[in-house]
Amino acid sequence: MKAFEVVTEPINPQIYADFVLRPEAGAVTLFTGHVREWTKGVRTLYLAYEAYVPMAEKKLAQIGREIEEKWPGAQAAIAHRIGELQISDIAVVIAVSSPHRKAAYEANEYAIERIKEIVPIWKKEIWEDGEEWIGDQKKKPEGGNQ
Amino acid sequence: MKAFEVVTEPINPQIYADFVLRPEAGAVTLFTGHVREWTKGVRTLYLAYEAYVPMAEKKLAQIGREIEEKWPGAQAAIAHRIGELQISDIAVVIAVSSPHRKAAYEANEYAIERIKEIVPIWKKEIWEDGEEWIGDQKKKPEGGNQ
Amino acid sequence: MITLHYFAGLRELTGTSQEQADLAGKTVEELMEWAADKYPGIERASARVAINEEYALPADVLEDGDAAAFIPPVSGG
Amino acid sequence: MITLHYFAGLRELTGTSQEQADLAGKTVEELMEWAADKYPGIERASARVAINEEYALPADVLEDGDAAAFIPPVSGG
Repeated sequence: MKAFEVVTEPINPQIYADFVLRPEAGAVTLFTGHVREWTKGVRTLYLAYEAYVPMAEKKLAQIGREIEEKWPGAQAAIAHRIGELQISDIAVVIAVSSPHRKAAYEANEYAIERIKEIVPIWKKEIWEDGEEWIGDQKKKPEGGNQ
Repeated sequence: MKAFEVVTEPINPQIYADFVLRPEAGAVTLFTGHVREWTKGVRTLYLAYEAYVPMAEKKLAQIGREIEEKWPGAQAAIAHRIGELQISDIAVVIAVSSPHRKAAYEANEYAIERIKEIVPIWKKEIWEDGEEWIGDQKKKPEGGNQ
Repeated sequence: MITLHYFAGLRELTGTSQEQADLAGKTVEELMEWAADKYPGIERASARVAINEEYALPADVLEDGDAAAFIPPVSGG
Repeated sequence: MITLHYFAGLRELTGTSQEQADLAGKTVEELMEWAADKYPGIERASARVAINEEYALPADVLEDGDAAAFIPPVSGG
């Protein structure tokens, strides 16, 4: 594994939590974003994710550096899966360790916000009666998924 | 496993994340609190946790109900380990699933705050030159561990 | 009879984790006074009392068969 | 030559994920105009342009051998 990576196989979140654990860490937060069956009353059959892989991995690593600067002592690992994902599959995992828990929560939430801003990954939702590339979620009321 | 439990063996956090995962969950947050080697310049050798087990499990379950009331759609599972724990061992795990990520982060942080308020579990820190039961952490500057 | 439980530092202070005492009919406040007589210092531990695994108020009355626990400030997590 | 990359909805709009074009010396803004001529509608996709895997500004100039990518609004996570 790499600390910041785009993968095509199912994600095992524990390896990212283990990666960031250190003797000085009192807290580890692990976020997993899953394919949800229902979004705003529409039933999702499955999702397809596409990425500009080399740039996406660079941007994930950039988010990791931003976290280390904003929360000294915090350390992150992030992976995003691409390809076809079924209901409940993990699309993204974010692990953050920190001496104290507050930073671990804050930095983890920061990471998912930044992923949705700068990382070149795109989601297509496939429903019973159609499909659509999802973009610009931040402009929609209620936000996007999760 | 039980959704809210006090255990004596090493904690496998993934089983609690798996427990709360459901098709309607778009987000799972998993917090693990670990034994940290250094606290305020003092080196911890190991910790010993003690609990009033039946009451502690009731209080953990109460926190779970509070979360379901405050964040409709959220679901939690919590375990706390007691006995002797070594550096980096998991003392507590909190898993929260939710349709949307904001609730999963907030409810998870709420759970650890409430654990430190109402759950009858006590920590003894063992250092190179002594030991002490830790209590009333919230009144100390800088808060307690993590 | 009432079963009394002591934890953590209070277990070390009292030298016991559990004992029986004839305190049925007493209030939680009276239980505290009884404990302070028997175990000087316990009144300074900022302990709360739980009856049958639920936090109790000073005016709550102990009934025969109850379990009462002295809960020093918790430090889990 | 410049290598151009198209993703997601833009890949479907252009019908290609990658192509070569003689755009060295052009700015990102001129690249956008070129793309809008060739693929009508691409200008309404709110796409950003990345050069060599880093977001670029409209005035940035393409150099021979660069990789330029059209990045529609991202939706990872």
